[in-house]
Amino acid sequence: MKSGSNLEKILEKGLFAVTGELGPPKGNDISVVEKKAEFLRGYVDAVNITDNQTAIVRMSSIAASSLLIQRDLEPVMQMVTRDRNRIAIQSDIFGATALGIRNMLCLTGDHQSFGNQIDSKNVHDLDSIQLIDCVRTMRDEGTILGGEEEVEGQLRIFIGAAANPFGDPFEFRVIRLAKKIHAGVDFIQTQCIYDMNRFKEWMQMVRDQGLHEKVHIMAGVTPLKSAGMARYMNKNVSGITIPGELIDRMAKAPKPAEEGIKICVEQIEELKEMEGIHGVHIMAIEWEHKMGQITEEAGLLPRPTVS
Amino acid sequence: MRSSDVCHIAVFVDQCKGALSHLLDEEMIQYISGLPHVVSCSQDEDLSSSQRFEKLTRRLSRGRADRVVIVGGSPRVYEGSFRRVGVTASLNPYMFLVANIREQVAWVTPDAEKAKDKAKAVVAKTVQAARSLTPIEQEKFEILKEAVVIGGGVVGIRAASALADANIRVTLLTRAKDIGGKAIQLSHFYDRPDEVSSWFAKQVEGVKKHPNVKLETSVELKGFEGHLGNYRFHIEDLLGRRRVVKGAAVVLATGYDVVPNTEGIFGHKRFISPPQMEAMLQDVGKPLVDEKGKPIQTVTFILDLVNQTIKIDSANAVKNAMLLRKDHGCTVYVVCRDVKVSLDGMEKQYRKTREMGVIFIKYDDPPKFSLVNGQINLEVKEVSTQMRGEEYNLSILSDLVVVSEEFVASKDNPLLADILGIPLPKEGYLMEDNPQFTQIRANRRGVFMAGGCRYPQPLEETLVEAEAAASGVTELLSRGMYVYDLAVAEIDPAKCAACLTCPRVCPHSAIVVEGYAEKNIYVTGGYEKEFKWRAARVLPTQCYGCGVCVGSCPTKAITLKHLTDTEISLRLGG
Amino acid sequence: MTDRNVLIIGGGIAGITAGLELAEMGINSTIVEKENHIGGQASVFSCKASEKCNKCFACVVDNQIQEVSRRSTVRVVAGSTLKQLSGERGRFKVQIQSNGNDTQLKASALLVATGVDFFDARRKPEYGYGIFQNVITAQDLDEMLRSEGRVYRPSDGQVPSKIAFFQCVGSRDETIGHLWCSKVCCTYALRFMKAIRHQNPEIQTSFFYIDIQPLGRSFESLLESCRQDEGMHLIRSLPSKVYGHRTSTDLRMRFIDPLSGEIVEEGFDLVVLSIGMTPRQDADRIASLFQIPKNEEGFYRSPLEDSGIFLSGACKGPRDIPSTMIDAKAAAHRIVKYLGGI
Amino acid sequence: MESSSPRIVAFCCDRSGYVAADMAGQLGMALPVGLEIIRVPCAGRIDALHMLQALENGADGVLIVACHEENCQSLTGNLRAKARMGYVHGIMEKIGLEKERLEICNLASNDGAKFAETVRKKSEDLERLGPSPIK
Amino acid sequence: MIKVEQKPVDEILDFLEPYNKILLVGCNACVAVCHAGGEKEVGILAAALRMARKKLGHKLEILEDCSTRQCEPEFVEELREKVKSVEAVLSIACGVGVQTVAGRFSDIAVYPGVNTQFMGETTELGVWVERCQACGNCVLHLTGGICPVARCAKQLLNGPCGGSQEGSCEIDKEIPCAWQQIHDRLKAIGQLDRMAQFIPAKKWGRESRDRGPRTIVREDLKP
Repeated sequence: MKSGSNLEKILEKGLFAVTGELGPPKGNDISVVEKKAEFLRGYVDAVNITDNQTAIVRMSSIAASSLLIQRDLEPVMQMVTRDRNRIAIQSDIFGATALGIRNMLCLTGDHQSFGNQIDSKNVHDLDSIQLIDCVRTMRDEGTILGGEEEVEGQLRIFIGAAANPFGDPFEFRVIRLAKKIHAGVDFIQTQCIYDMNRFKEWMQMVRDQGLHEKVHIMAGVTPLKSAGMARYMNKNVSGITIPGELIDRMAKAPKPAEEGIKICVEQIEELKEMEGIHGVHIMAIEWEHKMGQITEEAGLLPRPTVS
Repeated sequence: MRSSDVCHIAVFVDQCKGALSHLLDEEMIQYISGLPHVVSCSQDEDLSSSQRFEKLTRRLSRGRADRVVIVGGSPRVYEGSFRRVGVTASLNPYMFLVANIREQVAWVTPDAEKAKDKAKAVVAKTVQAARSLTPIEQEKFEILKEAVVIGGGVVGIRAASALADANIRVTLLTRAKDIGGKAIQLSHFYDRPDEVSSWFAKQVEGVKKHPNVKLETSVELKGFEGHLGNYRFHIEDLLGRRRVVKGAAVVLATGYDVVPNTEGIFGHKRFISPPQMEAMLQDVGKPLVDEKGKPIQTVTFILDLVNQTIKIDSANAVKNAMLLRKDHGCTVYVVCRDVKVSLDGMEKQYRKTREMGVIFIKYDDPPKFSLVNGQINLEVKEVSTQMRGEEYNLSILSDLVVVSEEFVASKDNPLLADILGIPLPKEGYLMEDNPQFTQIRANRRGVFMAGGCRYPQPLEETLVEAEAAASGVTELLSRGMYVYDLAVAEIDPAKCAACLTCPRVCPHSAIVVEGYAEKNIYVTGGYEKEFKWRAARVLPTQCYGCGVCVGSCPTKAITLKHLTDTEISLRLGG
Repeated sequence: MTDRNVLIIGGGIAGITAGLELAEMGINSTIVEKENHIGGQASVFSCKASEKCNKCFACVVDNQIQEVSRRSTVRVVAGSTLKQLSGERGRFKVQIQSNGNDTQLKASALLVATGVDFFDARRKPEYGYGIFQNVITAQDLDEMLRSEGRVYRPSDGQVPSKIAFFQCVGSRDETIGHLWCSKVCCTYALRFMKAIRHQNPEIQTSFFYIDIQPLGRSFESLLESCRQDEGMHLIRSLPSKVYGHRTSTDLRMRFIDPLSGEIVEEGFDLVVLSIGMTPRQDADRIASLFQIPKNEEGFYRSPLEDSGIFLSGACKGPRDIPSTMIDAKAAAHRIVKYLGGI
Repeated sequence: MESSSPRIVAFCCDRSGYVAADMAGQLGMALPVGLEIIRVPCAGRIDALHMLQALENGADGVLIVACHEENCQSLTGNLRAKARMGYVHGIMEKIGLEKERLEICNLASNDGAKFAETVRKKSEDLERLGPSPIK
Repeated sequence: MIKVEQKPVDEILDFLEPYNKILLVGCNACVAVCHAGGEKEVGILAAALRMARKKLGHKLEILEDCSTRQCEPEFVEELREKVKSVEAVLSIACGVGVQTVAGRFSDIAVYPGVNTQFMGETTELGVWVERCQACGNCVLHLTGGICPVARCAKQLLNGPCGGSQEGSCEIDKEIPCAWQQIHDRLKAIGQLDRMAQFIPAKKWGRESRDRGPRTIVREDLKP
């Protein structure tokens, strides 16, 4: 066991894993975390804690993660390279693991120009792949970056990263996944999937290279709330493309919200059957209270307990 | 401003046949004579007559004046004469300015008092500005008595023979194996009985035989350098061997491209192109039959699907419709948006064709085509007003439909324009349609163009253009010597930062950046030359003296000799 | 070779251009003009630019006229008429009469550039030219724009609200036996519409035509921009008659609406007749003087080149300014060839 | 020089504006007294610097009279003048000078009437605007 | 080379407020080439400033000059006489020039008239684009001659982030994705395999500006 985290155990046992997502408050109001946490309890194996997502200032993912641990929920701490140089990154990882955080997701992070601190200076001392390499070295070689200093203690962490099959250039997307695997990633959560055809195409390439056997790939999904949201995401959220027919389907539907969930459930059904997919990552942004319904209808419940 | 240290201004006052008498009274003369640097102030009734003008200037040669200010009418009146007599009067022809108090004061200022004050102001400013004047020298060089024509089509051939007939040696460059071009495809003229082929054969013969013409077939133009009067064309043959051809000037006659319309149904064998039609009509005796040997009875010409604003298709359709009717008794329809009759004698042709039973149908919405057992069915809504507006939906079955090829700018124009340094507007034809260049001249001195490379036109109009272009070349060469004033832009290499702004903005491709300090100022483009230091340089022969480069230069390295920044500031009262 | 002197008959744009061209080639020329100033028909044209130049070339004419005045090798004999031609080819003697007294000019070649007349709109009384003040010809409009810089109703000097342009007035017209197209009028009128609408977008314009005749490289974009403009109505139909009261500004006309086929009536407060070009009324006299052949329409056909007599410009048939200039340059070149080249 | 009407410096292209000005004169059209014409071979000769100099030397308004677009002997000389004017407008804004004081107009050589009309209008506008604060 | 942009005139006016006589000095090198600091711009800015101050009724006298290269002490030294006669210096050379002047004349205030932007290429007349950030450790050999440090908004070294869409960067459709360009370029020159290579964390601190002002010493050239 690299980390002994619940998520790792489930994936290693070959069970179909489910993760959710929780965005920390734009302040220090713990109740927000608690509330969202309760919506997720029992429906997921671990919860991603976003790190100042879309460059909007929020409670740090380390703090929020440890709050979750206090409430017996397992966090996946996200970390972006945008805001920290390699000193901060490594010290935060020491701290996080000391607080019992066992999963982390290594990201580059959205550009600050999307957020509410557009005049900030981004760091990008490392990029996400270098970050993976860095964490792996700390965990497996027991040294920090540069390789001189010994790490005091034992780092136990399950290393994740994102993959976006919908970015360009398309043929590079699999190469990039390979680079991440080579750098030492344990599990992958993909960008949320709407264009199922392109995703299948991508998975085919992944399987052709046998990458699906080297890493646990969890497919990302996000239920649409309305045609408007669909259009907005299609236009404004980087790296997301939503096929016209989906948008139409949302537009035509009498109850868009219900339709959105229906679509999401169908997607999960399809993904469960796909070779090389070991789980789903459900990002019900500001819709945490629907997690029960979604996982229920998708036949993902009850969540197994592993030891 | 050294020129102002020694500055003796002679003022000529032109009463303009009395037009200015109310302004130019004694008091005004006094005022003028009193202005700084004014050494003499002579009057005359009418300086627009060059004789009187010369008389006046001749007196100058005795005086100590080194520059002249004329107080009178528009400078355009005097410049001509002064440029001529200036020299004889041992005065540099550019050491003179005009205070235009006729057009700019007398005739436009009703209030007499104000008029006077203004006149004084204008004269004072001009006299002050005169201090900045500097002599401008003349230069001349020999113009080669040979020219180059690029393009072996009918236009190039006509241009070449026109030049040759005027005793100019011509090199005719074509990338084709032989000269001829599109015109070979034509069978008849629309307005003349004689056949094109025989006429054209004569033309080709003529140019091939002509002692003054040198043919260069199967060659590509690879490079272009030099200047008006002595251009060098780097050409390359099929084996990649490079040669240099010289010419004082060049006529571009590279033509246009045609794109056959074979989209969808137009690909069907019963749709043919105008050239194919021409071919069928080449030999008059031969009966018209389709591939199965069945006689062709109904022929339809469909026009204006493309080339809506080009007259060629229309003319050819009318011409061929007539032949089909006359020689083959076919039923002929001409379906078009507008009947284009704006060619000499075309209206008559058009009416004749109609009287012979050719049916013209006009549409606003393009017709629909379909295959009906082997024939082409065309459905169209007739708009011509004789129809009294009842909406007729005609449908016509034809054995043959002649569908026009689209005329487009040659795909090689971008390269050509790049090599020659002439602009290429978006529609892709050479040069912009700018009245200042009267259609046949390029922005670059000594470069002319004619025919399809400019715009596709009917043969006869194109041929006239060829001759006009030839005339442009002949003009230049007839001088033998090219004499010109250095009233141009001049770049101070010491100040030049070689930022490449001026060669980029120069509208006349008259600026090059190269190894400077090269004595022979007529060699351009940094070809085969030892490198000294890089600075931009103006080729005086190419320069129009427009001053665009001066206005763009970030280091103030460029001076416009005939309108310096100093003069402008003085005029601005700085 | 200063003895090479060309006599140019007609000081219009064709004659001027040829004269200047010859001057450039070191050949002296004398322009004989019957009016008191050179420039001819085109000298009264106005600039028809809108947001950009519409390539009417009127400005070029003005520049050419200016240029002549600067040249010593282009002599102008204005206000004079041709009397007779004598001498043999290569050594022509031409009798001309200027303000009463006769003079004789020698010439080694002759260039006939007598141009055209504009059709007299009174010959189409149904359009009411000369009857209604607000029915004018395109040339009237040109002079209006040139001298006043704006368009107005002759009747009251007010800005018109609706202008109608009638095409083919005196062209393509069997009833008066004018079986030719004057080539330029369509473009000419469309340019007017562009210029007027640019200066005064409230003015509505209608363009009544048989076929739209293209002219030159920029025509495509011109026509396109006209079709885009809601204030320009291109109507494939010619009104039969103009009704109205001499005094009232309102002119009514009937025409067939090509879309509906209905006969409709519409009112305008300014009608511009695009009058065509016709052979000069003295065309025959000149022709017989120089033995110049004519074509069916009555325009000149080029004599054999070795006759020493050359033609240029619209006397050969209607032409616009640029093609006239091109033609003149070409003619100049033929003359040079005839005179033994350079 | 002291004059009641606003001082207008008009840079006139020798191929259009200047000829048009002559023509206005020949047509005997009244022009504002404050008009000063500077003849330039092409509008493209006029530098941002000259525009500012004119204003600095107390012109109430500056007018660039260029050829119509697509009718410039220097192909884009008129457009360059226009672009430079835009650049100067930016500066004028920063130093609190009304943009209206610097304008370009496109004329043909035979636009005498239009030339007169244009400068008259310009003069009226400037009177409304009042004298230049830089004087 | 170095590309700069004129500071807003009003900002310049602000810091020149206390002075009645200044020296405005340009540079005939990079800044002239990008039309922001050459002799022409000196004249334009001077005129603008004079007018603005005249308008405020608080005249400003301006001496104008333009160095051959303002980053060379010898050339800057040529300004000494003029500097003596003014209260402040306004330099429209790049940041380097401003500092050279300031360093040379310790007892007078020197102000920048331009914002120094970047090292870039003239893609067309009047358009300049950043190409190099002088990171001190060139990776162009790995990236097909296109620099991800200067041209990627996140300075990524291991390929495009998920935001790369149809060749554009996630932050702006107008900005091309540097990594898409690198990808296409490597493909074109048959080195696409480089995209799979892992580029380890860059030594910013040891080789880039983070070490403070970098110095290059060529012993063989020293006096």
